[in-house]
Amino acid sequence: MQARLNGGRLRRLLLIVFGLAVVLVLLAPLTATDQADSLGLPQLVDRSQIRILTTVAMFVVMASGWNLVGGLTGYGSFGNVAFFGLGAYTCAVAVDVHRLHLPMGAGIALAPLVPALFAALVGLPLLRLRGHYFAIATLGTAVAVGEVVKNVDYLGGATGLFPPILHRADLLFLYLMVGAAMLAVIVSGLILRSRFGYGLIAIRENEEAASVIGVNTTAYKVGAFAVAAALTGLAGGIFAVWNSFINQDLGFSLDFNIQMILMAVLGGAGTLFGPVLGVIVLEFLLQNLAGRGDVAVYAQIGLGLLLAVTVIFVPRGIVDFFGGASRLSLAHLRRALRETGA
Amino acid sequence: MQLFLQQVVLGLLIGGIYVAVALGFSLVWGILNIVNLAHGALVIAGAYLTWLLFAHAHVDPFLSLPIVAVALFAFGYALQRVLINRVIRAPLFFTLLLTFGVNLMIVNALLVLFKSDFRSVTPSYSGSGFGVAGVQVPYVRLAALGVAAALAAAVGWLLNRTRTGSAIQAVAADRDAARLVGVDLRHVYALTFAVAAACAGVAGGLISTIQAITPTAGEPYTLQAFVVVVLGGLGRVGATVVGGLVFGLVETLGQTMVPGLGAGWANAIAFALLVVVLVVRPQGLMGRRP
Amino acid sequence: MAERPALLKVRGLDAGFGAGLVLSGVDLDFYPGELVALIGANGAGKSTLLGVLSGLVPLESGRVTFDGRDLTNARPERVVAAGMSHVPQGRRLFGTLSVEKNLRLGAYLRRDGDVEADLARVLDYFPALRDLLARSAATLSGGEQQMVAIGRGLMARPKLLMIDEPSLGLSPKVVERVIEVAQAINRDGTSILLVEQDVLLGLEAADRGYVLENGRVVLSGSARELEQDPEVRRAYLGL
Amino acid sequence: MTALLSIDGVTKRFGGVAALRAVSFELAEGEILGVIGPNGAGKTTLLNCISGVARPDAGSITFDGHEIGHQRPHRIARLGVGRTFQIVKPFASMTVRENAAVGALFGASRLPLAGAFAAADEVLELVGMADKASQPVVSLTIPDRKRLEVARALATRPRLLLLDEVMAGLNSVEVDEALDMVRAVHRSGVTIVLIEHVMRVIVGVCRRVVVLHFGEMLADGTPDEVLRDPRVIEAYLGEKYAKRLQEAERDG
Repeated sequence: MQARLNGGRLRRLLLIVFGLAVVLVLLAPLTATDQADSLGLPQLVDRSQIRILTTVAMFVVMASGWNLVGGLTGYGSFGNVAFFGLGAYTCAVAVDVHRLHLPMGAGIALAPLVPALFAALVGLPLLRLRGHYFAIATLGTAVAVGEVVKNVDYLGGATGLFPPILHRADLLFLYLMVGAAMLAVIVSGLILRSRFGYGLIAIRENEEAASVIGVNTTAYKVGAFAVAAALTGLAGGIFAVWNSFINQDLGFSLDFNIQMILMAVLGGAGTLFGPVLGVIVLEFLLQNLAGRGDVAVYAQIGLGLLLAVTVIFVPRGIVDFFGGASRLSLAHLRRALRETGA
Repeated sequence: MQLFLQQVVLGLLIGGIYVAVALGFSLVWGILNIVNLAHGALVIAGAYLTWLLFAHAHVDPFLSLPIVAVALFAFGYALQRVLINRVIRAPLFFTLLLTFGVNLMIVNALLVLFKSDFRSVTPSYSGSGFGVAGVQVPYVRLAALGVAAALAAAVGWLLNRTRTGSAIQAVAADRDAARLVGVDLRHVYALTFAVAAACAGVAGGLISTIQAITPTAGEPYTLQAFVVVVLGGLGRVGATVVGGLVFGLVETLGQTMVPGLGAGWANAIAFALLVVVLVVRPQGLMGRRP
Repeated sequence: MAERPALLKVRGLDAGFGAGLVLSGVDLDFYPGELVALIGANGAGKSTLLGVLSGLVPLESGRVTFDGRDLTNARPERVVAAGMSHVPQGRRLFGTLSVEKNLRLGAYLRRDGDVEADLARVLDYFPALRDLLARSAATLSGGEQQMVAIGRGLMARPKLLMIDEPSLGLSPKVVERVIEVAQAINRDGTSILLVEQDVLLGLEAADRGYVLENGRVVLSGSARELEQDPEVRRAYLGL
Repeated sequence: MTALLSIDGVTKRFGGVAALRAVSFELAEGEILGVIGPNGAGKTTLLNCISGVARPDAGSITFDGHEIGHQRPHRIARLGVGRTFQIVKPFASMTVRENAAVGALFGASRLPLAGAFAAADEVLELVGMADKASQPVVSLTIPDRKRLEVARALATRPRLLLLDEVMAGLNSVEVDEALDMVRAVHRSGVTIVLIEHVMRVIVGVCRRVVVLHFGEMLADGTPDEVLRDPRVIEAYLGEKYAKRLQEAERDG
């Protein structure tokens, strides 16, 4: 029991420190406002750091969304970027002057609906598949949706869509994205502690056992898929107006697709704060790796290496690593290695 | 009618390429139960090796195929032993993440070595072909189909006619029972992955003769290999051959015969086909229930 | 019994999975030419013991020496090469391969010429397999599969053949036939370690026996002694 | 009195092999029925058909007046059918208490979260696992995992509980404890179908026994009748074994 207690107190300590850090980081950008200037407060954060923070918040939404399907329900989807793209295009079409010409708020509100509907529709056949078949079918769906979008003129065809540009709105988009991130974490937290959450975890642990105790596995899986789609679509919607440009490569990028998965897994799939931690660690690594000039190629090789290291050494994620003192020991590491080798 | 016949021929010829690409992919998935997301990268690595031998050493692409095969065999054996073997017993999802990581490393290593501008292998005969009843048949593509058929026959012979092949099939049927008759699992896994990498290399060599290549050109080939294997059904070489040819036909005819679908729809067709096959007949045209 | 050198010696064997030790402090001696029965309830650790001996399952502590060689935690390939062959529970044939290929795979490690002679010998033991050689193993009945599994084990020309619960899922008549052949194989010089949950069956076929309960050897002795032992009769024969 | 469960001509084939051939019997509320037969006799297939995990190819199954032959497992569970698996399927990442609570969240009980954990403690008490409530499933021994499987099924408030070989892998002491548990569950008002392949276990607790042999019903009667039935003796027990069981039955 001793290890568990330490682990418990260690965990709470970490969470408090983590929470404080997040609050501080979120308040710092306020120093960049005119009001702060008039109060003589020093500007702590510059434009590029705000941009990085907004990206971090965006990935928290996507990683938490993926976590509902991949982490909680155990269905490792390889195509959630489709929801991001659909959300982005929905919002872009909604606010486009030549199309629906709706205010930005309406665009962002619509962004989660189309992907959620699409997820429910596509989810029924897809979620009957398992393992490799499910992963590749979702990857295929994401690629196919991207291709369809590229070939439809109403959706801007190959050139893409251009939502109206908002000047000096960095802080607006930062706090919009942070709001979405908080929503994602809160929704995940609520689900985790509910009948719906326990049902999803039961499906992950053993779907047949879950069905014979009365879990409607199809409905629960499609539900998780749709919630993940809505959250990811919301991030896409905000991204479209923030970036004021969206096309197939940006909306359906395989980079985003793999990064949201790696962040959730690296942080700790199936946990509440795992994905958030994973986003921060990975974004920190990627920013520094790519920071060295335009050599994005080395960043990609770094990402590839990180994927391999995570899968082999930290399969259950960083959060689990601090779960209990025993986890930190080398013996645990060696056993993990021995188990996965042939 | 002329156009249709021409498209059927072109469909079969490109189908040969898909067979060559899918052979290795099917082996790794069928035997090691790993979907290798780096397969396309291995194919393109083979293509670049062929280009290197052609551009710098003036070796004819079809003659360099054995060299490419040996090189990729060695690389595949080492890659499996060092990395892939670590996740053999891990949950499926982690094998996907690992092979995607390997894919990123290979593609970007190629980018560092060869930059991203297009390369192509154009031997003297690459443009010519012959006409039969009004249908044009380019030599290079016909030769590629021939090599693909030979490759399929070779893999079939290895699996069904050799001692190593029966060991590989034994491992696929029951891993522990295979160990109980004395099969060294690590060696057989690495050997299987090496043969698959060699097939990918040969497929890459063929591809370099019919299209320009860049380091990132591998991605679609991985996904298409998956569709071909699912279409044909996992398990037997014959199933992959059928899957590859049918896929070649559906893709080519889909792009030219169906109104409104142009060249840009290749991937969309592929994945519509995939989702339909997965839901309607998951074990594929020729295979057994997975 | 003259103090002949033991073919297989197991000392202080501990092995287990996540949920605690499945085997603790197991000692076992096996002399050339014997047919020994290893009996005990389902889950007593019988199959785990065979798994440890054949190298599939790692052991926590203890020593295994076979034919004078130390095989503690040896990889399965070395165990088969040393002459100890394991016919697994549930037969576990290579379902997609033909009966003949299954049998020939039994001799996978052998480089000597007379694999054909051994194939003929196996078909003598199991004549029914003669016209099944081309059939794929998955289409065979339980009894036929058990014969192929034992045949596959024999093809390695082992000094010791370990057979794990041949009676599983077979009708009484077929089980009798399989046990008779096992005894014939034993008479022809191959030592056999027979693991059986059907205690009566195991003891009747064996010279000696070990009784395993909750991972411990609780009783051992000649088969006749064990059949009369009140503890065995109460626990396993429900008498 | 209408039967709680009635199986009528149920047949199930896998490829060419008929795992169940026209099996028919009825079960009244409050009974405790033993289903016995060698491995591969179709016991688990029968249980899979009742619980919806498998679909019968012919025949019908009605539970409490509802036709459940072609219903999906979660619907059947909500009607009040609970089951365990021969090879236990715990929710490994949860604790013992959470496993039981998930049962109470779903099935026929469908309690809210708070109520579910209270119900979980109750069933853990009944099966003798209360002291291990906060332990992770990974650290449980085989007998404890079987008890947890029963507890989880019980937590769904079933009217019919299907137990698939809960005694397999237990030594004689553990079997006696498991039999006490089954009796306690039966006393709490649950109709039970107990599947076993060791006759001695059934004789101890069941008042009625069905014998399956290669998918067919060989016999259906009290343990005493079944022990004397020549077809059962020839096909399944063998002369010596039957005589011993009769002796044990008389002095037992």
